Amino acid sequence: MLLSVITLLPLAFALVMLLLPEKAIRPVALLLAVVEFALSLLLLSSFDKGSPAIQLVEQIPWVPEMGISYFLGLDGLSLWLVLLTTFLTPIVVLGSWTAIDNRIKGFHAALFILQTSMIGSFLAMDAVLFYVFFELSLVPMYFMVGIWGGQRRIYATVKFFIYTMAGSLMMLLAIIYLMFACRDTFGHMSASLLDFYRLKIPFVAGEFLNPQTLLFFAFSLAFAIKVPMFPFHTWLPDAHVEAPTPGSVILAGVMLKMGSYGFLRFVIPMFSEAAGYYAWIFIFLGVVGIIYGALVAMVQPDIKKLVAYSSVSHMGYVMIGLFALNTYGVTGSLYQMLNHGVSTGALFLLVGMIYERTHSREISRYGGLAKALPIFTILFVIVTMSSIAVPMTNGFIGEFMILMGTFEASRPFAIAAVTGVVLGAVYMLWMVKRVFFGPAGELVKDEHHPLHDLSAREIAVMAPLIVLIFWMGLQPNFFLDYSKASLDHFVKNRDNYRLVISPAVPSSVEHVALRGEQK
Amino acid sequence: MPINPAAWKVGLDHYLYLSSLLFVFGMLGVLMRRNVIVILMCIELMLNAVNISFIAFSRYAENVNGQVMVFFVMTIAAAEAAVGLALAVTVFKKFREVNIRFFEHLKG
Amino acid sequence: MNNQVLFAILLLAPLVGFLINGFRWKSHNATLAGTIATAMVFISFLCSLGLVSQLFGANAVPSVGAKFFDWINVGGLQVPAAFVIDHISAIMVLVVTGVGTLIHLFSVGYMSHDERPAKYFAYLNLFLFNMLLLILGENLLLMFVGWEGVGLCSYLLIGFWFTDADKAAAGMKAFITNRIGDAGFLLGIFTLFFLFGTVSFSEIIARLPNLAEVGWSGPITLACLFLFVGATGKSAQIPLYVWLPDAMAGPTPVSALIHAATMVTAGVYMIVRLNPLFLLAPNALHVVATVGCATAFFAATIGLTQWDIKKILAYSTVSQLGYMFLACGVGAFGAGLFHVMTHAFFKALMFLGSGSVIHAMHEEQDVRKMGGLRKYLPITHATFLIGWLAIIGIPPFAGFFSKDEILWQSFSSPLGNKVLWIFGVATAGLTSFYMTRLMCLTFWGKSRVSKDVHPHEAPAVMWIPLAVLAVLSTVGGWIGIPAVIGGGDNWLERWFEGVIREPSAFGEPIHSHTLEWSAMGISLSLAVIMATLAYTFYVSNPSLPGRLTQKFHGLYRLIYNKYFVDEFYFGSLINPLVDASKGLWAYVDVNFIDRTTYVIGDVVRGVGSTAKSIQNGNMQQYAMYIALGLAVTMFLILR
Amino acid sequence: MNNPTELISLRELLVVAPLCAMFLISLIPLLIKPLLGGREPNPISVLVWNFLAIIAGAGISAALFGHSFVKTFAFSNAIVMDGTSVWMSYLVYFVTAVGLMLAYDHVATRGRQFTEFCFLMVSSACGMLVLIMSNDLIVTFIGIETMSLCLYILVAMSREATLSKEAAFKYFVLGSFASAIFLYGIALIYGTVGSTYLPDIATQAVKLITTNRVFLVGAVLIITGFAFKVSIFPLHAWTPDVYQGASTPVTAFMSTAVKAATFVAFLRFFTSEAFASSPHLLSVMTWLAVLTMLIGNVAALMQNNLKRMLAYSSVAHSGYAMVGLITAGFGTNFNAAATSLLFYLFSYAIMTLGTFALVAAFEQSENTSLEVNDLRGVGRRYPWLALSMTVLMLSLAGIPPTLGFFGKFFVFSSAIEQDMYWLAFWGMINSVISVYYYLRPIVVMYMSEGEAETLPMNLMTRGTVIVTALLIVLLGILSSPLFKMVQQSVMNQF
Repeated sequence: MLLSVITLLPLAFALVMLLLPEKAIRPVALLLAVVEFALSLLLLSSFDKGSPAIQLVEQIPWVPEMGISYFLGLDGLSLWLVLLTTFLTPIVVLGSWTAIDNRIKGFHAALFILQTSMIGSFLAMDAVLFYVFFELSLVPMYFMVGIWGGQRRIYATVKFFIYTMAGSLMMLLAIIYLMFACRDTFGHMSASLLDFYRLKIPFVAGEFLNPQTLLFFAFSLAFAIKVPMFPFHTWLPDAHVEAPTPGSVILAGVMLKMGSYGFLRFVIPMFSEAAGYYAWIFIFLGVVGIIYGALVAMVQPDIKKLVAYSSVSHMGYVMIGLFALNTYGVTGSLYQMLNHGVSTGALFLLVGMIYERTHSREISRYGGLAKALPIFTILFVIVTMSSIAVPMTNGFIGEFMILMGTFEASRPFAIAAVTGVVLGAVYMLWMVKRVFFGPAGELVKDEHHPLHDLSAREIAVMAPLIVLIFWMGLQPNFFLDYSKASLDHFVKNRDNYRLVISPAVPSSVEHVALRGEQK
Repeated sequence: MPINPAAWKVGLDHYLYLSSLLFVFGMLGVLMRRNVIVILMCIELMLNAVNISFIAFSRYAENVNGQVMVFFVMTIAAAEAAVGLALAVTVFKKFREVNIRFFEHLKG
Repeated sequence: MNNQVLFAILLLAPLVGFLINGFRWKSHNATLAGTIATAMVFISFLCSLGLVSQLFGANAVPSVGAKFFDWINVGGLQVPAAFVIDHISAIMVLVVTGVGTLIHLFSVGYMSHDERPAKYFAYLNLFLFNMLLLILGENLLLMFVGWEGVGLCSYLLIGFWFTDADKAAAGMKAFITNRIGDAGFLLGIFTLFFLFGTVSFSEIIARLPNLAEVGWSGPITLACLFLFVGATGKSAQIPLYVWLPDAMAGPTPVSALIHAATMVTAGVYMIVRLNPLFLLAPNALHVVATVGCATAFFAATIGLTQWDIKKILAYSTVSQLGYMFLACGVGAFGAGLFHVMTHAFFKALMFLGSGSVIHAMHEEQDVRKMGGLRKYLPITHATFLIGWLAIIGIPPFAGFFSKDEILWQSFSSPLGNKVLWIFGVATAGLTSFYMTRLMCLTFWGKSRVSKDVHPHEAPAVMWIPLAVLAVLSTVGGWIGIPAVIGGGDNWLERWFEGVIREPSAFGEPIHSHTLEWSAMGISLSLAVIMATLAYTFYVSNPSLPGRLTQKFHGLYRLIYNKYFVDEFYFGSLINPLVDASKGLWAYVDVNFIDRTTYVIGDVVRGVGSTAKSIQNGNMQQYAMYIALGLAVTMFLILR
Repeated sequence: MNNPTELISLRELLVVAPLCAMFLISLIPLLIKPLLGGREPNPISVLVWNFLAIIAGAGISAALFGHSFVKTFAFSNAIVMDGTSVWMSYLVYFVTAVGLMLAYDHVATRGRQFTEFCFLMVSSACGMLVLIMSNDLIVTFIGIETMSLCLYILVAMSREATLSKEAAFKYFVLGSFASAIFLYGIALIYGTVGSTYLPDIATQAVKLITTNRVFLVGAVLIITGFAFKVSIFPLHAWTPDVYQGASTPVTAFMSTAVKAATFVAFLRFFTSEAFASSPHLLSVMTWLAVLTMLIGNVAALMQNNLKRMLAYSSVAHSGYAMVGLITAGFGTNFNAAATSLLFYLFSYAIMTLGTFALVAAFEQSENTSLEVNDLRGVGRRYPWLALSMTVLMLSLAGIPPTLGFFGKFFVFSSAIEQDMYWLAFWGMINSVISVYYYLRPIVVMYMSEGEAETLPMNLMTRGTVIVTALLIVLLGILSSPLFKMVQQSVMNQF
C-alpha cells in the first residue's frame, strides 16, 4: 500500500493544485511536497536492509490478456532514487518561489505529475508499467521547459521530447518481444521483470543480428539517450539552458537517473552476456563523455551551459562505473547518481538565484562576486567542491568507488578517466575564479541596483543540500548499507540474475490471479 | 470460300475480354476526359462493363445469382447517376464550369 | 585520559576553531579570532605531546592509535577512520602543531590590519585539521583526504585576497597542479589496493613480499611511481613545481606554514611512511632521487636571480624539498624526514622573518628597495641570521646536520652515486650563495629604502615566534648528530629503527670515516666560499653583479625568467587544450552531432514536400494514382 | 445463396431490426417537414428524433444480441450478426450521435436543410451497419454504396460555397471509380468461385489463390476497393482534399465511422488464411501499410491547416490499422490480431472525433479554415479545451497512458507476435515522426504569445472534446476491460 500511496499521491496533489486559488498554491504545494517526503521516509523504516529481494510489493493485474500488471516493488537499487525524488521536490518548490511568476497552477501541477512519473518509473517492476511512467515523465517536463523556459525554449523542449521518445520506442518493441518470449517460455505472457530475468535469450558473441544483442542495444539506446551518453548528449545542454531553474534541477537531479537506473535495472541483468561482451563500448563512450564533457564545459561562456556539460561528464562516470560490472563500480555509480542529483541540483539552484538577480548567465560579465555576495559565494564554493569530488564531500565517495571499479575492470580506461578528476577541477575552478574572484565585473559593480545576498528562503533552500553533501561524504555507509544487499546480489549473480519477492508480503495470491487470467 | 458462321465460337472468354475492354475504356475516360458529364458517363460505362462479366459468368456457370447481382448493380448505378448529376449541377452552378481542371482549389 | 579522547581533541580542536571563526567570519577583531585559533592549535600541540610521550620511557609502545568509525565499507574495501602516531608521524605531528602554533601566533600580529581576519584564521585552522588527517591517518585513503584537504586550504589561502585576479589565479594554479598529482596518487592507491587488498599502511607493510620475489620492476614499482607523481604535485618537484613560487601570493605566514614548513613536505612524509614499499621498487627510487636532485639544483639556480624576497625563499624551498627527495631516493628516509624537520624550523623562521620585513616595509617585497635593515629590525635580523646559518649548513646549526646526512648518504648509500652527491654539493654551494645574497640585499649593505617608508621592528607577538624558531633552528639538528662527530651513535637512527628500513638489500653502504669527514669538509668549505663570494658581490663590490649579467646576458635572461617553464606549459599545453575544446564544441557538438539530426529532419521534410506536391488537387491525377497503384500491385502480385 | 425456397423468418428480421428501426425513425422528421409546409422544423426536435432513432437501433441490438455473442445469420447467410457486428455497430451509433451533435452546433451544417442532413447521416450509418454485418460480397458492395452515396451528398451539404462542392465532386468521382473497380473484383471472384458468399470464398480460396490468377486479380481489385475507402497509399489522395472541404462535423463522421466500418468488412474478407499462401500479397500489403504511414506522417508534417493535418494523420493511422489487418490476414493468431485491430479502431475513432470536434468548436463561420497558429493563447483562454486537446494530441502520438498508446501497443504487439518486426519497426519510426506535428498544436496553444478570439457558444461540441479526452485517459488506464470485451466479441467469430 505504501508504495502506491507514495507513487500516486502527487497525482492527487496535482489535482489539488488545479483547484486551489492562485495565492494559496505555493505554500500548499510546499506543504504537500514535504508531506510526501515525510511519507517516503517511512520506506527507510519498513525496508529490510538485509535482503536483496524486492519488498513492499504490490501486484494487481492490469491488462491480464497481455500479462501486464500494476506491479510496484522496492529494493536497494531504487530506494535512494525514490527518496532523492521526494527530497528534491520540496526544495524545487521552495526554490521556484520567485523564479516562476506566471501560471503557478500549471507549474506546480506539472511538477507533481512529474514526481509521480519519476517515482513510478523507479518503483515499477513491470516493464510496460515502467515504460508508461518513463514516457509520461516527458510530458510535464516538456511543458516545464516549453512554457516557463528561456528564449529558445520551444526548440529545446521539442528536441528533448523527440530525442527521448525516439530512443524509448525501440525499447517498447523490445519489451513486447520479451513479453512474447515469456509466453513461449513460461506459457503465459508476462511483462513482469521477474519473468524477464528468468528468460534465457540466445546470444551469439561477435555477431550483431542475434536476439540478445539487438534487444540489448534497443534498451541501451533508450537509456543512453536519457542518461545522456556521448554522443547522444546534445539535447541536454539545450534543455538545461532553456529550462527554468526548477526544471533544470529536476532534469539533472532525477530524470537523468532514470536512464542510468534503466541500465541498472533492465539492461545489465537482463542481457548479461551482451552487457559483458559490449561493456567496453560503454566504458569507452563513458570515458569519452567524461573528458569531452569536461573540455567542452571548460570553454562555455554561459554558467548554466557549463553546469549542463558538467552533467555530461558526471554521468560519464556513472556509466563507466556501471559497466565496470564489479562491486566498487556499481556501488560507486549508484552513489554517484545520488551525488549528482544533490550537487548538480544545488548548482542549478545557485545559478538560478544569481540569474534572478542579474538576469544574465554570461561568465564574462561577472567577476568579484565574492565581495558582493559572500554567503552565496561560500555556498557555491562548497557545492563546487562537492562537484569536483573533494574528499569529505559526497562527490568523492562516488568518484573514488567508480574509478576504483574501473581500475579493476580495465587499467587504461581508468587512467584515462582519472584525467577527468583534473579537468573537473579545471573547468569548475576556472569558472569560480572568473565569476567570484578578481575585480568586480560589469554586472557586479552596477551601483544603481546593488546585488543583495541570499535571503533566508534561499538559504533554507540550500541548507538541506549542503547538509546532505557533507553527510553523504562523511557517512556513506549509512546510505550504502541499504543498497548493499541488492548491489552484492546484482554483481555476484549477474550471469543469471533473479529477483524474488520478499516473502514478508503476501503477493503470491496475485500471482495466482495473474496465471488464472492467462487461459 | 464463304466463311461459315457456325464456325464462329463465342466463348466465355470473349465476353470477359469485351467487358474488360469496356472497363478499361471507362477507366481511361475517367482518367482523360475533362468534361464532368463525360466522366460520369465513363463511370456508368465501367459499372455496365462489370455487368457484362456478371451475366457472362452466370450464364456459363448456370447460376442465376449473377443476374440477381446485375439488378442490384443497375439500381446502384442509377442512384449513383442521380447523385452524380445532382453534384455536377451544383458544381456547375458554383463554378460555371464543367471542365474538372477548374476544380483544383483543394490541394497540397 | 585515554588515547581515543586525546586523538579526538587533537584532531577536532582545529576543526572547532575553524567552525567558530568560520561562523563569525564577518568580524574584524583579529586579536580575538587569532587567540581562538592559536589556542586551538596549541591544544592540539599539547595533545600530540601527550600522545608522543607514550613512545618514550621505560614502558614505551611502538605506536599509539585510535579508531573512531567505519568510513567507507564496500566490498573488500574497509576504510576505518583510524589514526596512529608512531615514530614517523610523531616527528611530523610535533613539527606541524608546534610550528603551526608559532605561525598562528605570528599571524595575530601580521593580519591585525586585515579586513577579514576571522576568515583567515578559520582557513588556517581548517588547514591544520587536514594536515593532521594527512599525518595521522592510518590508511592511504585518510591520508588522501588530508592530502586534498590541505590542497583546498592552500587554494583558499593563496587566493585569500581574491579581489586581485593574479592572486586568485595563483590559487587556482596551485589547486589544479596539485590535482594532477592527486590523480596519480589515486592511481597509486588503486594499484596498492588491488595488490594487497587493503589501504591500511600497517597491513600493506605487513603483507609486503621480499625483494627477491618482486624483482626490480613490476606493479609495485608502478604503484610507487604513481604515488611519486602525487608527491611531485604536493611537494613541488619537477615537473609540477610551478605552482609553489606563485603560491607566494598568499599572506606570508601562510607561505611559512603551508608552503615551507608543513604541506609541501607531505610528499616526503608519504614516501617515508611507505619506505618498505619503496625499498621494493629500486627503479622508482632512482627516479625519486634523480628528480629530487635535479629539482634541488634547478631551483637553486633560479633562486640566484630573483629579486622578490619571498620568491627567493620559495625557490629555496623547492630546492630544499629536492634534497629531501634525494634522501628518500637513496634510501635515506630517516635523513629525509630529519631534513623535513630542520627545514620546517629554519624555513618557517626565514619566511616569518621576511614576513616581518615585508610588514615593516609596508608590503614591499623587492629586495632592491631594501638593504641595511639591520639597524631598523634588530631582532628580525638576528633571527634571520640564525636561519641563514642553518640553511647554508654551518655547524652546529640545524641545517648542517640534516643536509650533511643527506649528502653523505647520497654518496655512501648503495642506491646513491657520485653524480647525485656532486650535484647535491653544488646545490649546497648555490644555496649558500643566494641566501647570503638575500641577507646582504635585505639587511646588510647600505639602505636603498625609499624616504616615505619608515621600517619599524615587529611587535612582540610577531618576534616571539621568531625567537622560538631561531632557538629551534639552532638546536633542532642535535638530535641527529652523526656518529662520526658525536662519537656516540646517532640518536635519530635509533629512533627510526623498526619503522624505517635500510636499503641493505642492494648492497653494503660505504663505511669510511675519512671519506665522511672529507665530504663534510668539502661541502662546508664550498658553502663558506660561496657565502663570502656573495658578500663581496653584493656588499663590498655591488657593481660586480651588473657587469656579470652583462657578460652572460643570455644565460642570465634564461635563468631570470625561470627557464620559461610557465611559458612553455601555457604555450604547449594549456592554450592548445582550450582551443581544442572550443573546436570540439563548435565542430563535434554543434556542427556534427546536431547537424546530423537536422539532416534527418530535412530528409523527412523533403519527403513531406514531395508528398505535398503530388497532392496537386487534380482529381484525374488522383484517379491516375489509383490506376497506377492497381497496375503496380497487380504486377507485383502476379509476377 | 443456398436454399432460396426458405421464407424470410422473424429471426432474420430481428437481425436487421436495429437498422430498420433506426432508419424508420429517422424518416419521421423528414415526413414532418412537408407537413409544416416545407418549413424547417425546430432543429432541436430534429436532433431529438434522430437521437431516438439511434437509441432505438442501439437499444434493440443491445437487447437482442448484446448479451451473447452467438452468430446469427439472416437472408440466406448474406448478413451475419455476431460479436464484432454488435460492437462495431455500437461504435457506429456512437459516432453518428456525436456527428449529429457537432452538426447541430456547427454553422456550416445547421440551417434550412438540417433535417435532410440528419437523415442522410443516419442512413449513411445504416449503410455502415450493413457493411459491418455483410457476409456476402454483394451485400458489402451495397453497404459501401449506401454509405458513400449519402456521404457524397453530406459533403456537399455545407453552407460553405465552393470548396465543399469541389470536395464532394472529387469524392464522388473517385469513390465511384473505386467502387467500380471493387465491383469488377466481385465479378471476377464470383466467376471463379461461383459465389460471393464469404465463407465459400474462404474455402475456395485455399486452392484458387495459387492456381487461378483471375481469382487473384479479383482479390486484388477488391482489396483496392477497400483500400480506397480506408485511404491506403496510393489511394489516399482524395482524403486530405475531401476532409478539408467537407464541413467539420461531416469530416469527423466520415473519418471515423467510414474507416471503422470498412475495416470490419475488409477484415471479414480477409478471414481466410488462404491469402497467407500468396507471399507477394503479404509483401505488397506490408509495403502499402508502411508507405501509408510514412506518406501520411511526412505530409502532415508540412501542413498548416489543422484539418488537413488531421486528415493526413488519419491516413497515417489507417496505416497503423493496416498493420493489424495484415497480421490478422497473414498471421497465425487471427483472434489476437483482429482484437488489436478492432481495439485500434475504437481508440482511433474516439481520438479523431475529439480532435475534429475541437476544430469544429474553433470555427467561427462556415468559411474559416483553421490554421494551427489560430490556436494561439487557447491555453490561457480555454484551459479545459486546451488540456483536452493536449490529451488528444498526445494520444494520437501514442504517449502512455492514453488510449492511443494502448491501441498502438496492441497492434504492434500482434505484429511482433507474428514476427513481422519490419512492420513494427516502421510503425515506431513513424510514431517518432508523428510526434513532431502532434506537438505543434500544443506548442502553439501554450507556448507562443497571442490571444485566442472568443468562440461561438457550442456547448455540445466542447462537451464532446472534453468527454472524448476523459474517455481517452480513462479507457487508457482501464484499457483491460475494453480489450477483454473486444476480445470476447472476436473469439471464434471468423
